[in-house]
Amino acid sequence: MFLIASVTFFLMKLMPGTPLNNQAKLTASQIHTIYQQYGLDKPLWQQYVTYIVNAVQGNFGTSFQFSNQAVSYLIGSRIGPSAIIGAQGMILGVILGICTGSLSAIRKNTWVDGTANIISILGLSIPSFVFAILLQYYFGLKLQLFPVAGWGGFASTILPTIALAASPFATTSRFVRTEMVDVMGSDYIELARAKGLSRFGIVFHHALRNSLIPLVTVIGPLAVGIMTGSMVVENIFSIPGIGEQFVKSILVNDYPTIMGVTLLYSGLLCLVLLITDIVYGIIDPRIRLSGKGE
Amino acid sequence: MDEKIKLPEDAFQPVGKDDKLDDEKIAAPSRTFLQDAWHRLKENKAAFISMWILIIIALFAFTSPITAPNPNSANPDYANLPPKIPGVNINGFNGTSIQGGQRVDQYKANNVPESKHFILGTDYLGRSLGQRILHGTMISLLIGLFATLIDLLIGVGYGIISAWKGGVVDLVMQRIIEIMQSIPNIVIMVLLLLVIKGGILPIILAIAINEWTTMARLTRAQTLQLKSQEYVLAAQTLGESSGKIAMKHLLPNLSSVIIIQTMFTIPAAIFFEAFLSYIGIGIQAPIASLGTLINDGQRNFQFLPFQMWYPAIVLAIIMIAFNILADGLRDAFDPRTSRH
Amino acid sequence: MDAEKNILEVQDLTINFHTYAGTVQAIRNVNFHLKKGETLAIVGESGSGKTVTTKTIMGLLANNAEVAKGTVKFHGKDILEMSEKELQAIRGRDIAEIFQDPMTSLDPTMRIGRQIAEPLMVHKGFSKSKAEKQALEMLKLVGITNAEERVNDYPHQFSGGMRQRIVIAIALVCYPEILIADEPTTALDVTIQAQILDLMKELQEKISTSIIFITHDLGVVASMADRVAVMYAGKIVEYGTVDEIFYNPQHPYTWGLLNSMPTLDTAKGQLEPIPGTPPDLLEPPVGDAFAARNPYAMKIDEEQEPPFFKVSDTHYAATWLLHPDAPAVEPPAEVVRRQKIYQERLSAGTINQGHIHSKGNTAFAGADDDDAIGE
Amino acid sequence: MDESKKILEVKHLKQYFNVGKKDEVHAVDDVSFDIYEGETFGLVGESGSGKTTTGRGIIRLLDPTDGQVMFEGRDVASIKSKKDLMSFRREMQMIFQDPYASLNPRMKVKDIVAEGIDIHHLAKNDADRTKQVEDLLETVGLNKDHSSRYPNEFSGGQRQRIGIARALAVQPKFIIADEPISALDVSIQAQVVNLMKELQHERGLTYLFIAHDLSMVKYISDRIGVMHYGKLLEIGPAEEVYNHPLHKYTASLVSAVPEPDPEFERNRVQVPYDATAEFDGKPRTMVEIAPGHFVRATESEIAEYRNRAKDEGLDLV
Amino acid sequence: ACGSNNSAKKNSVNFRESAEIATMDQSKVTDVVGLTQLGNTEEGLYRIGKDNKIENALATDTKVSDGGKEYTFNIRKGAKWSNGETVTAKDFVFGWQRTVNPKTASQYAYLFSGIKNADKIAANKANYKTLGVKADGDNKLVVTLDRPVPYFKLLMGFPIFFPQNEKAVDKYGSSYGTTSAKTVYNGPFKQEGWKGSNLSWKLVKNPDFWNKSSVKTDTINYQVVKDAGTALNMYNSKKLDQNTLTGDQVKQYKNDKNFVKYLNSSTFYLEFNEKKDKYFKNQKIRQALSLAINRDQFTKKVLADGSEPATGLTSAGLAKDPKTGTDFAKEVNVPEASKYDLAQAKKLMAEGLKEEGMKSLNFQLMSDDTTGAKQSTEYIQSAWEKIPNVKVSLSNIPFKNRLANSQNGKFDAVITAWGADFSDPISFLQLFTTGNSLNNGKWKSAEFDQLIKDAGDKDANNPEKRWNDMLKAERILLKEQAISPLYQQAQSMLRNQNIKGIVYNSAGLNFDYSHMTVK
Ligand SMILES: Nc1ncnc2c1ncn2[C@@H]1O[C@H](COP(=O)(O)OP(=O)(O)OP(=O)(O)O)[C@@H](O)[C@H]1O
Ligand SMILES: Nc1ncnc2c1ncn2[C@@H]1O[C@H](COP(=O)(O)OP(=O)(O)OP(=O)(O)O)[C@@H](O)[C@H]1O
Ligand SMILES: [Mg+2]
Ligand SMILES: [Mg+2]
Repeated sequence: MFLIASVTFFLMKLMPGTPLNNQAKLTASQIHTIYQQYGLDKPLWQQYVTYIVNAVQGNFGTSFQFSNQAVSYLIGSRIGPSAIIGAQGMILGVILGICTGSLSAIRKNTWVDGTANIISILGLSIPSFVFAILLQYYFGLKLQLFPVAGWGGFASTILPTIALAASPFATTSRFVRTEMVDVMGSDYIELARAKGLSRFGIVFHHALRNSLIPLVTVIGPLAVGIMTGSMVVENIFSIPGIGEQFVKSILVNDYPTIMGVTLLYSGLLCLVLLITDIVYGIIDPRIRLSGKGE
Repeated sequence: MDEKIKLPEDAFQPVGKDDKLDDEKIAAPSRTFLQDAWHRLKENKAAFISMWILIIIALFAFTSPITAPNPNSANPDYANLPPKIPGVNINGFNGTSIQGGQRVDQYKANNVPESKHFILGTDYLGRSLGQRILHGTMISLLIGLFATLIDLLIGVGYGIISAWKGGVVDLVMQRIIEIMQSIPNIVIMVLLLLVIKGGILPIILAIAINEWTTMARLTRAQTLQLKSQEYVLAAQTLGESSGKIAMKHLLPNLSSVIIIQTMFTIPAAIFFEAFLSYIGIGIQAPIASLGTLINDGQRNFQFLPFQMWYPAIVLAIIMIAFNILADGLRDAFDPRTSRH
Repeated sequence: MDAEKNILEVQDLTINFHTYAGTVQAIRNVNFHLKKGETLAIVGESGSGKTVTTKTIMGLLANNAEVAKGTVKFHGKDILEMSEKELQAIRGRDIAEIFQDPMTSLDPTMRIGRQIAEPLMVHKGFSKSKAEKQALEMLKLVGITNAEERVNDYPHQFSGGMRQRIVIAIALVCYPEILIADEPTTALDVTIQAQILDLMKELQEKISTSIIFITHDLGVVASMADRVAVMYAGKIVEYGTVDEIFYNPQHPYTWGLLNSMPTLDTAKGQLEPIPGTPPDLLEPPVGDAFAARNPYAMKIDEEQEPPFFKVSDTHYAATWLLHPDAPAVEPPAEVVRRQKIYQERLSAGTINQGHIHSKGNTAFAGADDDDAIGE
Repeated sequence: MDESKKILEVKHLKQYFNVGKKDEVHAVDDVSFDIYEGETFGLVGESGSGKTTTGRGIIRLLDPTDGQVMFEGRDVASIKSKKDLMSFRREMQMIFQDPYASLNPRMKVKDIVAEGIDIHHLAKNDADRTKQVEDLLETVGLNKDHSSRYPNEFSGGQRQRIGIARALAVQPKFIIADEPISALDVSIQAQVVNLMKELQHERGLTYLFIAHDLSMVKYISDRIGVMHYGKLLEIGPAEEVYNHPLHKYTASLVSAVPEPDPEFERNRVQVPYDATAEFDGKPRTMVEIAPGHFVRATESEIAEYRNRAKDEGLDLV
Repeated sequence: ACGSNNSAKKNSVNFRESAEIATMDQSKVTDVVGLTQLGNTEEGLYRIGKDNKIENALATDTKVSDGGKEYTFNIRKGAKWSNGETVTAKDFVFGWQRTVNPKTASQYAYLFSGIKNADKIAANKANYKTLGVKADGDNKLVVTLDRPVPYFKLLMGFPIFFPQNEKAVDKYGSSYGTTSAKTVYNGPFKQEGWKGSNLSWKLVKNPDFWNKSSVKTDTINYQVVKDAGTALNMYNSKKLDQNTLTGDQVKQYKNDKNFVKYLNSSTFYLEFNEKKDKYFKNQKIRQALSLAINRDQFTKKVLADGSEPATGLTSAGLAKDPKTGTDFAKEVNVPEASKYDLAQAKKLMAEGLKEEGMKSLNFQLMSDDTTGAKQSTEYIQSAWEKIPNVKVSLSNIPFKNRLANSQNGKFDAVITAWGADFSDPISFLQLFTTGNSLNNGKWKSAEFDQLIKDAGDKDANNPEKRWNDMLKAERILLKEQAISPLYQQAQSMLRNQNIKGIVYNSAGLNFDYSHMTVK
């Protein structure tokens, strides 16, 4: 995290741009006072130290774009909607992905498999903004099934959730399929068949569990996918979320916010990876017990 | 229970040992691993068709400087014309579109000469969308190819070194990768592109930086496996140097992993470029890429849907084809699937 | 044949696999039977079709397999004609299997108690607790120490030998009539192997199950089998009681096998390998498949497949050498040594077997073998 | 045997993995033995007992944690210069266990066999190289038609012979064969074993033959070492170790070997072995009980072993 | 909140913004959204009515004396803040002092320049309390200027000059104006539901507003929609009553009955970097480049968002001749500065290149990375490359980077824009005086400098003379092609026809909803 903070800090400093919106019309001393306000007049290393020290205390400075608005407050007020559609998208995508993935593995080389495959490849092949726009246009405007955009109420989360779910769905489905095909060919499935278990019993008691455990490892990449997707989806559906904020900050060079969000994303990702590790240890007995045994 | 069949007189003559025990002969024609894989790929119809689709698309794209020489020649008088294919009178291909609730022949409305037509319509500057898509496909493919190439150079080298050296070197190199991966790459890319804004090269670099860790990890995992393979040990006991081992033993055996990963990386890079275009930090105008074309198109999707649909369809086809081909290659290279 | 009832009869079994490369004729006209309580060992080199045979009995053939011909009758009912439901009811209850690799044949994510209990829950409708209680008993039976504590452990917490015991427990928990053991000890160390073999023998007595024991280790065969079938290139080439096969082998392939192994008292000197490699089952050779590697091959071996010639009531071998017109050959020294033992034992009466046919009146094999010639 | 020269001396070889971590493994722990020129030394032991690790330590595929390996009187670890290392690499070679993993699937047989020739520049020109390769193939019973084929077209036994040809290409004196036959079918094993014996005869090779198949080891070896849990427990002439084992572990091992003889099997009794004594932490060294027959023992155990040797009818030292 | 119950109340409307509110603090505000919000929720001395008409708001009458250097305003009695306090003259003094206080770091403090001591305070040479503004009792405000400021009254309609409630500002400290709840209002509307960075909020009629009877709208719901396509979809599904359009959208809707267009007082023009690239000092080259651009085609076909070709620097409709009432932009009348004549362009370029001893011209055109800017650069590139031997590359970068590069002279040619803060041509013209930090091209003309200077002091109180000075100055600028005017930006929107009475001003506060009616 510290490294990330440092890297982003110096990257930011490489870029031109200031908190000033109409720099053009100001005198040098006015600019100077404004710089002072943001602590931009001090030498770089001092700014850096201050930043890191503050960041550790959860203070990421003040936004350039929103005057007097603490970046941490901004993030805090934006995180809710992102979390909601992110979580919904993730859950929807993963669950659907698991279903189609295992279905196509069980029905390997049949039309079910083929269809599921094509759908999941499509999920990987259509840029999320195209997908979101199509959803909005057809389901929001033409069919009037859901709100076109905006935030408020469950109905308004449906289209963004679907749009976000596409990528985790595709990834999960393909991952689960591969895993499941692998597992279905393994010796212990053969043994389960030899025990006289039904197809259903084999899939539920043996195959599913074993192919889902490794799924934990792709949660990190999925989370990244959700973050990336949210930038696009929130923008298109006008959702007051972090991703939307991030894109805006990029376009107006609001460095404190960019840095804050970057750190947030990195932190979240680290957290996800950490949790992944822990969860993996919990659900995979091989790791759980060997860890304890030592 | 007598013999039912008369056996010939000499049936029980022993056969000479020498002429019959020449058993070490191999009848089957000699086939290399790659030939085998190629054979299996051919059996996989979807992958094979995908491959041809890609080849055809690439052919079209890379000949576009000749076949479509003017992707950037603007003629604002012909802006936003819908597709028109002469002789075809189907809405959507006859140069008409709905404007203000009525179907209008845009070619007439804009005084376009009778002889002039744009098969895929025009964009906001009156540039031929068809030419721009060809050109954009070329740029997108180039971005994909070069990003992947850089990615290959860094990733494969890094992976091999990390796995081969092992120990502390490996540990440090792995930590670096882990750190790289715990930063959301998209953020890094965006930051990078903000700093080195502009042309194709920064985008290629940014994408390569984004992707190389995957390649490095795959290569490392595979190299670790190969490293303990007995033929590598054999080379070591024969006194082969590390460099030669890498070239002679590791690389050829890594090739399938690398090829497969490449097939995934190229579309990923193309895809990423599209995403960057959407965020607004994509490639510089007037150069077109599929991403910028789609992005330009999506703005007017409500009334000029063709401007998004066509490049989006091309992109989707490329993506799908690459993915299916990659899947096919994975199966083809995997000896486990050599039998059904 | 025998008065004892055959619980399993395999007749004319022919199985092909369809692959990219062509059709693999993995099993060609295989016949054998299994009696209650006995152990039938099938030996043969890698790829000779041992596993495919057992898979057929379990109804677990790969989906590119085609049963071209034949029946597998379990208590008179053809397994090959059964529906998947019927098969499921038999598998694990009446016919159970132990696999080769104990390291991979247990579900890594399920407690072993549950894995052992599963067949009981499926076939006997036991409740989970009841089934697991019985599973614990089984675990004790196969010699896992501290069974009470260990039933809730996961497979990776056990060593290879222990795992194989667990696999055996799973196979035996429903007291199956037939136990198929496909190279159950190949992956184990000799000391562990010896333990497992002893365990199996012990359990067989307790549960009185019939065993089909697959291996390519003649030593293990000698230790386990009542009867032995020798397979080569998808065919059974010789079968008989264990003593008949080890002390009075007739088929040159069996000779070769016995000859190529050092025994405790093999003097230093040359081992006699079987030259060459097994034939490609994509295009099995005409005539005797072993002919190309057979130093005793005759012209006819390259033209016609040998039928089964009866050696005794229990002993048949498919080699033209047993044809009355065939010239007498001198088997390898090791085999001669064994045959000598055979003669001694025979006269001492320590070997029991059916009536011996002297070479002169060897007839073509009995009724079930009448397809043997002229194909 | 005493008169012949020691070609290899292994002294207190130790090979630990993951040192300092919680999963530290003492794969080889204080192993000492000598190998004489022209003999075959068999190393047996159960899976994981450290046989492979010992072999790889000797040939410098691993850097030993401790101990010495002397090859022809030189400490292998002290070889520094490239030239010396190259000549060492020529003199000691290895044959591997897995006939499928030991040949690079992307190389033609001729290039595999010629690998050593290329590295050590043993061929004057291409024609010479081709000739050498063809000779080698012939030596191992393959023909020159095979040289332009890829390994996947060969059977296990053929592949193993290609591996042997590769090792022979640099004309080594000493070959470590790490379970060269255990992956092969019984009927094929003898092909390889015979070939190895022949080669030893013709070329005066010395073998370190690693295996877990006791009967084959006994058959091929002059002397046998028995390993267990990383330690060498017993060394002695093959016959003697096999027929008159002194260490309880050896006895147990021998008693477990199945024989292709039903009568024998019916009467076989397996001797159980309790390994706890190995972990009592008492210092043990190799003690010569009968001539050339060593057992790893504490001072107090020596007497016991002597008694047993006497019971078995061995001469005591 | 927004859009969900648009039909419940008849007189509520749903509006779109394309960006968030950055702040509601008058001293800090810089963004258009914030300014519009403040303009409709706060009340100052004047409201600027239609056509820049100055209407009294909190000022009931105004006296100007001392040659235009002293203004005395009588403040309306009974106006209230939303926290219950009365609005007094002191609130103006407090607010103004707060804005010029360097500690506040207001980015609009420069607008105070001209008020006594404002420049000194900005330069940290005087205490902010010395600003020339005084409250004479609760209802009289006296402002002293350093020099006459002809457009001073216009400035008073700008939210920066509105009063501020000291109590509220003290209470919330630095978080004043960061949410709806932390802001006090004295204007036609009160804001609700803005939490600092969220995308929807609303304005509701202020019951305490002194002139509340004139306010006819109960609620204005706001929704930030950044994506233009989404916004259009929302408008079409009746979730919005008004929506600003992009160029491409304008093409589709320009005949729609709901289509409305406003010309902004901002001009887009090209600057040539005469300092970095010597060849741009050559007037012929500059002219050639200007002549090659077909502004008509450019605005109608490329931008097509309703923007008009610019004929000069000062935007049309900004200011009228005090005598004749003619628009400044029209009166300037230098047609050759914005003419399209490719043949002439080629000729001039050839001559220019010859004079410079160059074979070809190869430079980069820089602009923003917005859609419009990209389309502009692409168009201009293709137009210029029609001149032989001219090769142009493009650089589209974010606004702030572009600004920084412009000011640091890191460009060849740049498309830039200027929007007037108040309705006076000087707002544009002063940019191009020598040494002005915004004179990025470093064009120099002593005569021009002198004219601008005269307009500021000598002729400040003589509107006609001043007017002529400015006219002359702009003519010089255009004749020398110091810049090449491109277009005047328009804002086109779709607006529900039943909404009437919105007051639009091209400079300063754009939209005033206080008189808006909804049918
Ligand atoms: N699913 C399959 N598809 C194609 N061929 C198969 C399949 N399963 C088995 N075979 C082929 O059938 C033949 C018999 O195989 P099988 O596994 O029965 O041999 P095995 O005697 O068990 O050998 P091993 O001792 O190695 O286990 C082999 O040639 C094998 O390649
Ligand atoms: N690189 C390594 N890192 C950690 N542990 C190792 C490594 N190599 C070997 N070991 C461990 O060292 C021990 C001895 O291994 P080794 O391979 O030498 O046994 P082996 O006697 O050759 O067994 P096998 O008969 O299975 O080949 C084993 O417990 C093994 O797990
Ligand atoms: Mg098998
Ligand atoms: Mg080993």
